[in-house]
Amino acid sequence: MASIGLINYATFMGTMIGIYGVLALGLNIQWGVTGLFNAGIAGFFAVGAYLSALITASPSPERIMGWELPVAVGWLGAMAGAALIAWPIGRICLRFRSDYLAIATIGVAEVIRLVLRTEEGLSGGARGITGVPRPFGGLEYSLSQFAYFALVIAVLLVVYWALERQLAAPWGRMMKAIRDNEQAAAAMGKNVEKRRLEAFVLGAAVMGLAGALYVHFMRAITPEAIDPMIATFLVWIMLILGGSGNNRGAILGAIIVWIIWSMSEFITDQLPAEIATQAKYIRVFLIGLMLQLILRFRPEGLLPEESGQRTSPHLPPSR
Amino acid sequence: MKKKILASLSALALGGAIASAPAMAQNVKVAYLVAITGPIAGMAPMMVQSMKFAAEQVNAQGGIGNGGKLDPQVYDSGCNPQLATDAATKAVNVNGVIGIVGPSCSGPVIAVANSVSVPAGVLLVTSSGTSPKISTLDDKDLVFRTVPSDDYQGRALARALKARGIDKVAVTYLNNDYGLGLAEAFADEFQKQGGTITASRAHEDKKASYRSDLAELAKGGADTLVVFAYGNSSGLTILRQAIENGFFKNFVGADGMRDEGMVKTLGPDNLKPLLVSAPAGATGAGFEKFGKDFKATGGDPNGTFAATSYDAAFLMALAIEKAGGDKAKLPQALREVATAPGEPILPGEWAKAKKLIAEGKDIDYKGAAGDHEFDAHGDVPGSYILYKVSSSGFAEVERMK
Amino acid sequence: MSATAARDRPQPILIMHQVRGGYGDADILQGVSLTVMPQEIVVIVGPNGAGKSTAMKAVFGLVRIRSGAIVFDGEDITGWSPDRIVRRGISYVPQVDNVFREMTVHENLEMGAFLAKGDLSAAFDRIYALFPDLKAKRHALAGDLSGGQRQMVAIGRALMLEPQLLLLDEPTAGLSPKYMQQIFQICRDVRDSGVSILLVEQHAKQALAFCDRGYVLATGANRHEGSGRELLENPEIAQMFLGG
Amino acid sequence: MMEFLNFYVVPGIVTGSIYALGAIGITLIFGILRFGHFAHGDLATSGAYLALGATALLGLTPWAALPVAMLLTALLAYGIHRLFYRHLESRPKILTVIASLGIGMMLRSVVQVVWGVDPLAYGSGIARAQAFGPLMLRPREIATLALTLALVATLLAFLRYSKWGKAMRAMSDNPDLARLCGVDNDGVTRLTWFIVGALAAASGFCLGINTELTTMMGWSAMLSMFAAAVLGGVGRVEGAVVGGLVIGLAEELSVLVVPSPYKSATAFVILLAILLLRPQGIFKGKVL
Repeated sequence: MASIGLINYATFMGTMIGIYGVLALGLNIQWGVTGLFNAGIAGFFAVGAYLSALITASPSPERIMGWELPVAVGWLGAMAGAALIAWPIGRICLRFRSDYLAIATIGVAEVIRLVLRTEEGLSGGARGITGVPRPFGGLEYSLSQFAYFALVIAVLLVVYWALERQLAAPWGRMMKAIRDNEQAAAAMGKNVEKRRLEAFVLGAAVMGLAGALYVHFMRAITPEAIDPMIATFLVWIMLILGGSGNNRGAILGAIIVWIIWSMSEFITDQLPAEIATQAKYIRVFLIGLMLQLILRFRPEGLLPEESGQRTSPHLPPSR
Repeated sequence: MKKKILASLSALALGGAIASAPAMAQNVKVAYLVAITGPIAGMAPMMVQSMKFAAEQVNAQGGIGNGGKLDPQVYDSGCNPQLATDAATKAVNVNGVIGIVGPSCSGPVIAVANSVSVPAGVLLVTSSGTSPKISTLDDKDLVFRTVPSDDYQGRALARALKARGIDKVAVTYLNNDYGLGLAEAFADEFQKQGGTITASRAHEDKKASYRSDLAELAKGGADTLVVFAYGNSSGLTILRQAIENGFFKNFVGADGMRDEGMVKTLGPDNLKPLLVSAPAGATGAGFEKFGKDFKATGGDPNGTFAATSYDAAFLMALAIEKAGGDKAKLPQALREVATAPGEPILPGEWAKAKKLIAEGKDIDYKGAAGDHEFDAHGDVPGSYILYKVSSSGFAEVERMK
Repeated sequence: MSATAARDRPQPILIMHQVRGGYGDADILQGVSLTVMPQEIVVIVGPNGAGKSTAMKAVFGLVRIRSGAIVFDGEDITGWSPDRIVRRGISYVPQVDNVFREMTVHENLEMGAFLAKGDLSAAFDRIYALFPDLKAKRHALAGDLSGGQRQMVAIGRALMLEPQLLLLDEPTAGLSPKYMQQIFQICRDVRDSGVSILLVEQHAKQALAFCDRGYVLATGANRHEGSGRELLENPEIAQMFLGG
Repeated sequence: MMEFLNFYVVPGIVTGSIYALGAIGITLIFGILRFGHFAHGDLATSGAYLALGATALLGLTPWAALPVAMLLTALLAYGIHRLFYRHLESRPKILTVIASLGIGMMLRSVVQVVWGVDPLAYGSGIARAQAFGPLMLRPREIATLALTLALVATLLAFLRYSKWGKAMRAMSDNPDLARLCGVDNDGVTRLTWFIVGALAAASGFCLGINTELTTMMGWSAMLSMFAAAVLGGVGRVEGAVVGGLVIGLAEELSVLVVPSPYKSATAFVILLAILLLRPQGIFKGKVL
């Protein structure tokens, strides 16, 4: 049934876009609003996914936890866990320019991946965790997919609404002031480092939530899901394309990039077999090239930040 | 592809009018999900080639049903669950495949089964997902594999070594589901048989040096090192550094180490002390026939997972034929064509199988990688051959029990 | 005009005429005019935020100039890039970060002559003669020197290309009175070797006492000018900076 | 004791000198151009594969192919700068950092398309160690160490004694003042990319000849190289060398205390510790 099939596919794609949209919103707090370069999104995503899985899945003799608690508890746990990891990293690295944060977050993601792969008693090791419950998972396939899609979109909207409120509040205005002119903000007596740490931790919590949304959608998680390309780089492209500093831009970026990423396979499938294998790599190349072109020709993204305070697009604090 | 999307869209507009056409009069789509990119990308080309080879044989010998063709669609599962589920969703929902061969790697198999194929009622046969966890999935009998669980091979290898009088070994394994699964099963069985494991250490791949790892492993005094890794990755580096530095006298590996490229790189003479196990056809006839045919088309029948991938693709085709293209009947059909009793069918004997199925006779596929007598979990018991390195690649030493 | 202007000289080496400009959209300079004669030390003083340093940077092409003109040695250099101005014969010593801290004294001087071709030994001899202290420390890292010595390195670096005009931005900032007098003495020596000097000073009293001529800026525009002594004796200026 | 030397210290030093060659490039870019170059690992990968290409196409021995690869990679690095980074120069540096992450991905996928993803090697067979007293060394290890030593010595001499080397140091030390002295910014940038590209190729080549060539080799080594650069002090060539050796040794020795899979985490832990305790690094580098 082609029509139902297409709807199913659209539902799947919509769910993935929703999850990536939440990731992009999390990155937007860190980079778009505060100018913090987090290159280890995958790590916070993974912490959220694993924690939510451990909280909600049934117990297993091979690993810890498995508390069979409600999914909502898992989500809260995911956010708290990711925030807890982000805090010390932020404490150490936010004193420096963002390059250091970038390399440190790459490292964090790598260490998290190593721990999750190695510590069987904690995370199921290389075999991961299966049997993670999904809200509405008992329904018939299409219906269950659609119900979860609706749930993810609802979460996305709640996160969006909460962040918009936060940005409109004095906190958000202060963050932008710090990003655009740190010296001036510091001179005004604001505790710059503390505010930036708050933004970093908040962003990480949102990324953890995205991980939780993901794990309940897949009903399982293995360390392979923590791939820098899929879980970090794609998110960066989404935010930069959509328009960093703008929450709606982040979501738009998630929609466009995931559709391009997913649809491009339909095109590479049509290539002759000899070059079809290569085409998968060309796809990655083109994504990288897309980033270069956006940075050069439309650095403000498709939906630029609205506030007129900024003198130039993307002006993170410079030291 | 545009056309396909357009067609689907028009079908949507027409309220699914096209979809009601009889299934067997036309081509049957199956998805081949292979990790073309990602960590095991090196094995992918031979896996794809062997799967496509199976499809070509089917189509050359009468195709599916009444003049239909098998239409395989290759997707990249990237050894990554996000990519694999995305690909599987596209395959099932957009391209309308009725069965999935693959995906590669156990993580993606579990993810695809959980979130796509089982909920959608699509048969999945993986040729390279070896994690014991796949056995216990709540899969409504929709998940099968032509590659034995790591559990079997690890145990068989342990028994074989013990039988050869090796009592003391050190083990190093790649820190993923493949290496871990093998190492655990091996250790359990080896110790049950009374052997001693002096040291067992996991390692990450892609490191420049494993010499300190090797030194640690060697401290226990074993002169045999068991390496559960891939011969085109860390396994190669570890063997090279072990031989160069004179660690251990003998080396043992599993199917991941049966890598022709590794032999070429290190030189067959240097690898004399290496023994590897690999799944084998129970009679050997299946593998021989597949090997001869596949080589003739430029394939490497010894390529990692080449034989299991061929079998998975061929079995999928047999099941579709048997089920008359009915998605719901596929799992039952797969069990019927794969398991005894029945007229034996060897790899490539599509025309014969098709005729027998049409006559309503029971068939029993004896594949390139084994007999594929599926158990209740959809697993196959492994039968294995122990190989040594010869100047022309790998030579059989003995069958393992 | 002042007494020094009575000397028989054909024309000023530097003329800054009604310059307006700044860094961003706001103009800090609201019409600054000044002249420097050959072999003359001219000092710019004024309260904080008066645009003293900005006026000097405008000469060196580091400020966006909206209107007005800068003429050096008979040539209009308005809007030139700093490296072109260096080649033309003006050297500039910034107030802070004015040495290469990780390089030796000798290497600092070498960098000053980066644009020069050919043998530099004569230039080194000249500078080391002017700053005997530096010769002893020639292989020390500039970052390890005292503040006064560092200032000497900076001035020495600026003199390597034998400029006609030297721009000094608060050379005595943060120095002890002893070093301050030493720097002023160096300025006189430099002037006597044939180089004109334009400097910005925070220590107005001491600077006006030693300079040939001075300008007082306030809110980005000229307020007073005259010989050092004239300005020192002006009660309004005394009120402005010195007494209060 | 000898076991400790041969199997922990020697490999640590060899790996460390490979990291050092990479870290020098990172530290130069960090110091002179003032951004973290996240395509550096993949630049090294490209260099390693270009050397492989030179052995195949020109029939050279691997060591003869190295200069060719260094030259090509130098041109490649400069080309990347011209095509991509240069346009971002007037923008906040962090944009160039993001761009470099994408460039790394692009380089990797080009290597994957051209050479495939199977591991490759410069030659076949194995090289057994020769005994130097109790010390066991392989020829390629001696060559790696000698090459590192030669390249570092040449670079240090260049930076110390040549006019353009001094200009590079001046740019790294105080870019505004360097411009006031009339140092040609573009010239120094160009020169930096040439040197960095050549060193990256040497690093990738040494990694390849001591193990195998894989398309992910550079990316995997990059964290260690960055840690080495920060440890030594950003902008400090000699610091990068010491940092590289420390990280290499620490990784090898880490298996004595933690399970082997955490070997890769060693560099990260050192990086965090140095940022926490002494962000300017051993040799008092810059802190950006």
